[in-house]
Amino acid sequence: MADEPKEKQPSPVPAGDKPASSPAAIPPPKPAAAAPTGVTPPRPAVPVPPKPPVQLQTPLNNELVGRIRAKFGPVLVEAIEDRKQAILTVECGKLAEVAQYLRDEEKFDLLSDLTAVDWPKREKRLDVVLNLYSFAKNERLRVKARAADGEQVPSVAGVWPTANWLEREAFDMFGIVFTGHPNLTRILLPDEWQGYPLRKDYDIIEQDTSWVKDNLGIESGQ
Amino acid sequence: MQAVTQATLEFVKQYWAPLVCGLVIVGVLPLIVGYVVLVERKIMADMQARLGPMRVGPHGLLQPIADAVKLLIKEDIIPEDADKLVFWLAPVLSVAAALLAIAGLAIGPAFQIAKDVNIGILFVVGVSAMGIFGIVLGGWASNSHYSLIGALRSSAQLVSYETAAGMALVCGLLFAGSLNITSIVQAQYDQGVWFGLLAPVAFFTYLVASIAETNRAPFDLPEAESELVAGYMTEFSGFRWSLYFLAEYTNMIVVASVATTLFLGGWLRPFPRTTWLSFIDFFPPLLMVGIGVYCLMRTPKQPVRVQQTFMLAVAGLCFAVALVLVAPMLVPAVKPLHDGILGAFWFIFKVSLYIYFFMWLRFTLPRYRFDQLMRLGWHFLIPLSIINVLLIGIAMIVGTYFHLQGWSLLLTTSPASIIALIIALFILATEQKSEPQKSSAAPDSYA
Amino acid sequence: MLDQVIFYFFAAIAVISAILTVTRRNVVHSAIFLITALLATAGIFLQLRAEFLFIVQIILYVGGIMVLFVFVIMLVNLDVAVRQLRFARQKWVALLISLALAAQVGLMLWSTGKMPGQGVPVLAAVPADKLPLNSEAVAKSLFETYLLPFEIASVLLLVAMIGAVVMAKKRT
Amino acid sequence: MAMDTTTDSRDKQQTLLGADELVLNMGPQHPSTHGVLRVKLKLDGERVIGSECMIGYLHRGVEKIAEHRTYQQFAPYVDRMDYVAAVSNGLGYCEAIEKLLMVEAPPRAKVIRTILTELQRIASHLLWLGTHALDIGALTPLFYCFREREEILKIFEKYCGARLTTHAFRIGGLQYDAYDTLEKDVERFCKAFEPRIKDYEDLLTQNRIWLGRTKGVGILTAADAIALGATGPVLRASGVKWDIRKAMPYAAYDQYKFEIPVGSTGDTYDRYMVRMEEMRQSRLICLQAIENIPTGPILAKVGKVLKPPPGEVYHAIEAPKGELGYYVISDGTVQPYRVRIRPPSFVNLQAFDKMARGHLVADVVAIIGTLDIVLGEVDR
Repeated sequence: MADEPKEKQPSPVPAGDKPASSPAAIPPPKPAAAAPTGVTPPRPAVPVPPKPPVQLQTPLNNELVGRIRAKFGPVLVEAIEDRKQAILTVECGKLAEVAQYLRDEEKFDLLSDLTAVDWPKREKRLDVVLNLYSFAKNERLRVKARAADGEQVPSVAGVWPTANWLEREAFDMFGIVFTGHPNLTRILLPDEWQGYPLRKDYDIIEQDTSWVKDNLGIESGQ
Repeated sequence: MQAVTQATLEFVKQYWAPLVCGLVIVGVLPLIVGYVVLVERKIMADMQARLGPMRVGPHGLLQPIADAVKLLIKEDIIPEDADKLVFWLAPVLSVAAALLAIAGLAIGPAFQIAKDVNIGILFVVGVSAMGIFGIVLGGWASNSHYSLIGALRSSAQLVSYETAAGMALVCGLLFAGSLNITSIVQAQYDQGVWFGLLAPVAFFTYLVASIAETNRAPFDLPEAESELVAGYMTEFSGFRWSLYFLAEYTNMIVVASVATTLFLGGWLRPFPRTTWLSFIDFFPPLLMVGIGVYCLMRTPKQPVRVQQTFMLAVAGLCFAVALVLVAPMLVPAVKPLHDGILGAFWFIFKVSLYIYFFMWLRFTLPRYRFDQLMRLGWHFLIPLSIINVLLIGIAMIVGTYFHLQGWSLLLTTSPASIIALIIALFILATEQKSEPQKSSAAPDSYA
Repeated sequence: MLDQVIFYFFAAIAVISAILTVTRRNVVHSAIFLITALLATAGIFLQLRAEFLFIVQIILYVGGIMVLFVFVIMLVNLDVAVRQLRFARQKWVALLISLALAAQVGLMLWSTGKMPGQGVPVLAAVPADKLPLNSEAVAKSLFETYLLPFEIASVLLLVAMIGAVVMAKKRT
Repeated sequence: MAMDTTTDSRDKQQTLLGADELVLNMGPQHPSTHGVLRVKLKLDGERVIGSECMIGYLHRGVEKIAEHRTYQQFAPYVDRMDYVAAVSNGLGYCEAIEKLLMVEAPPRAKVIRTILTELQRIASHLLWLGTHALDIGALTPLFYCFREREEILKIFEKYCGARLTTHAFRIGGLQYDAYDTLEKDVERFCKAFEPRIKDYEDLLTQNRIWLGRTKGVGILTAADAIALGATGPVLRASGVKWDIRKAMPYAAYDQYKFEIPVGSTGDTYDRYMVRMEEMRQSRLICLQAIENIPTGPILAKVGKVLKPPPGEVYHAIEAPKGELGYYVISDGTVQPYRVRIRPPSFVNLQAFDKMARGHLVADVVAIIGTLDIVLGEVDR
């Protein structure tokens, strides 16, 4: 897990230096290749570097980050700020421990959302994203964990019961396996469905034709 | 062979009148029920700030007929795993019981099929209670969970509330001293006061219990559509479903008639023995004239010629009824029919008011939950009705001791009612005191 | 004549449905036939101008007891009941008892015919309007002639009722 | 017997009079599951001893669609999620993208957005009230509620031509300016609405049956509500005074005075009272807002082609049903890289099992109603 964003992370990796070199220039190539649909009208790769003097993703170094770093050390892979939002990236295997700490010690008692993002070009292609909220501090925090395809992610359903369905949805749509989840089954799609629709390599008109044929008795749902 | 013909002849000679009446009931009651439903929809629409059926006939006056045709030509669906025989039998049973009960009723002194039946009111109550089999068996035969739960609820509910209703009837019968319907009304005439006034608690108990017995809101749990889809009727459609519907509304008419007979003075006009109030006799024809005039006023506003004619016809009908109602008072030749005609009017009028009250409740109140319904029945209504019977009995003994008659009987019965109410409220208060413990236990049952 | 036709009509219904009650495999069907049998009996009461008994039969047996019967039956797993063999052990006992019963009734009927004045008293046909009012007659015999047995029975029922309540309370 | 058809096979071994554990399937075509929710209830008699919600019957893959549309093209899609509160959905989406673009809507747009969103909140709560009351057996409030909702929809229609799926806002502000009599219409509605709320309350609030059906039913403690992620009126009824409009003001909410109603026990009755009070507060916000609608432009300078700088944003608003969050990732192209929608109904529905256990089937209906879910949003 030590190897972090191999190359394409939309943020400057170094924790200390402020003026990172061309941060926005890096991300575009990956999604362009990720969506093979051909629906994308403009080729984004060429015209992107729009000379943004404003650094949107800046390293974050506030007290909270300090405390987490002190407690977990290298588990905290990265801490950045994007448009005034705090974003922490933690090591995938330690997600549950960090979550427990954040809930108990830092009072992030509401798990607003748990979802995932697919970055197919990256070595660890999946991001598990937790959006937390603290009633006490009136503050939001985003925690991310990067997981390779098929890698097991510890479930946070024991920390926030609300993660139960949200993790099921992430499993349903991205195929992320959460260990320790009480009932990890598909939630929105039929149980027998093949494939994970929100992955970037799942085309928008793609579907599980055999399921459609078996269960609906028609050739195609399109 | 000859014996058979003779027996048949004898049978026909003895029973032709009831037979004809029976046929008339079977033929006309569906129509009446259809119009009761229309009236209900109209009242509902009025209470809910809308118009209700407006399309078929002027102001939807032909809607029941259209509905009936629709129901008759609908596809008849029998679920595959249903018990065919019972599925067929159940709605018929429901309707048969309801229609049979009508036979015991008296719509005015002149219109009664089973005349002077010794057991009068008991017959009506007993026979109409048989309708429950239609519900239970229908729910069971459908082979569906919703139906079954609806049927179970229904039978439990009917059995529970029948006790309270029976006790309430006993109060009225204590005053009447007879089960015969004519004698009951006659007793109210002799006393000069309705039994509903002498025993208001019993009347109230019967009112509540009769709503529960007819499965009407707020006690319509057997067919609570938001929980059980349509309860025992879920799997029924078309004609079978309409039979259940017919039974339900007939039952409404039956309980309303029983209540009217026993508590509201039957076919007597208000204050039957107060002669200076005899002008009340002119109320029925005036009411009909009023409705007729209203129809006339609305006639030009109808958009289509057919609807105008129809409206005129309705107005004409109202005037004709008014004529019939006024005739016994003006034309000496038909004077003997006075009681019969006006009695029928008053009876129907009171029954309509009673049913209107049912509808009013339905559109106002939310639905009880099943356990609450049972608690209300067993913990409140039944004790109340039993205590009330005891107290009314004592009041009557005291009344006879002091030779109290008519309105003066109120001297003894009203304290009895008040005591019964106080005891009932006391029961209710202790109920509520013990309730918090229950609700606090509820969260613990979360697992 | 008409009375006889009606009597045999009801009697036939009663007997046939009684037989069907015990022979049907489906418990609910049995219950329906039992209801029919009870109704036919009620009809015979009515034909005997015992209106009060007629309505009591309907209210108590049909409207009360049978409703509870059906209620319980519906909660029972029917498939099990269908699979179970009927008349398993009681067959011979039942046959014996019914034979004994039939013999008794037959003997009674036979002796009535033989020796007038003994056995079942046969009521002379009384015109309907001369009969005392039925419910009043029942009330008189219950509350005057047989007051003590009636009260004893009431107390017994009360005890049973309280017992049932106590037992139901204990469970919860 | 009938029960046997869907019970577990082990019931077969039960004795003749054994109390069966009944599995009752409610929905997806049940009249009171508010759409295509399917609930499997495990019953002991009529008591619920377990439940499972089966959702997804209305799944349309909205999040996938978003990745293949431009930012503007996707805006109408969000209206189809919570279709009884389309304006709120649109507001959340537009503000999220604005945050991503780092632009801000002009003040006039903000105020008009606030007015319309609050009207939408009233409309959504009205629909909830009507159907909830209908579930509990009160027929009449439904029609009264629809009567008032109709007035709101008429205002929407006048404003943007649509009644339900309005697509009222644009990224960066508004497409249409307020029509001439908007203030007057809103004011008239608000004036008429006050006595109407009283009508509903007369019918229900003190009604013994209503109290019996809602008090102590579906209790959700504050701790449970937070742990289960419940937001909106469901959370507030449990006693947590948290409203995103106050906590993290968006649109023009920081300019107006309003209260956050909270309940105490977190039962169905409290949720009812909270929503009723919220309607009153929304009405007050509308009245304050129409007092002074600033003049000026209605659309910020955003350009025809939106290419937000790379990065990500999570923006949540207080939709009628709870926290409606949009988590949008941009990769610098015209299409979002990922749009995640945090639907309040979906998360709130998760509390259903906790609330329903130990209650009767009739309460299940009340609990589904009190959660105020919209399946379009649950399934997306």
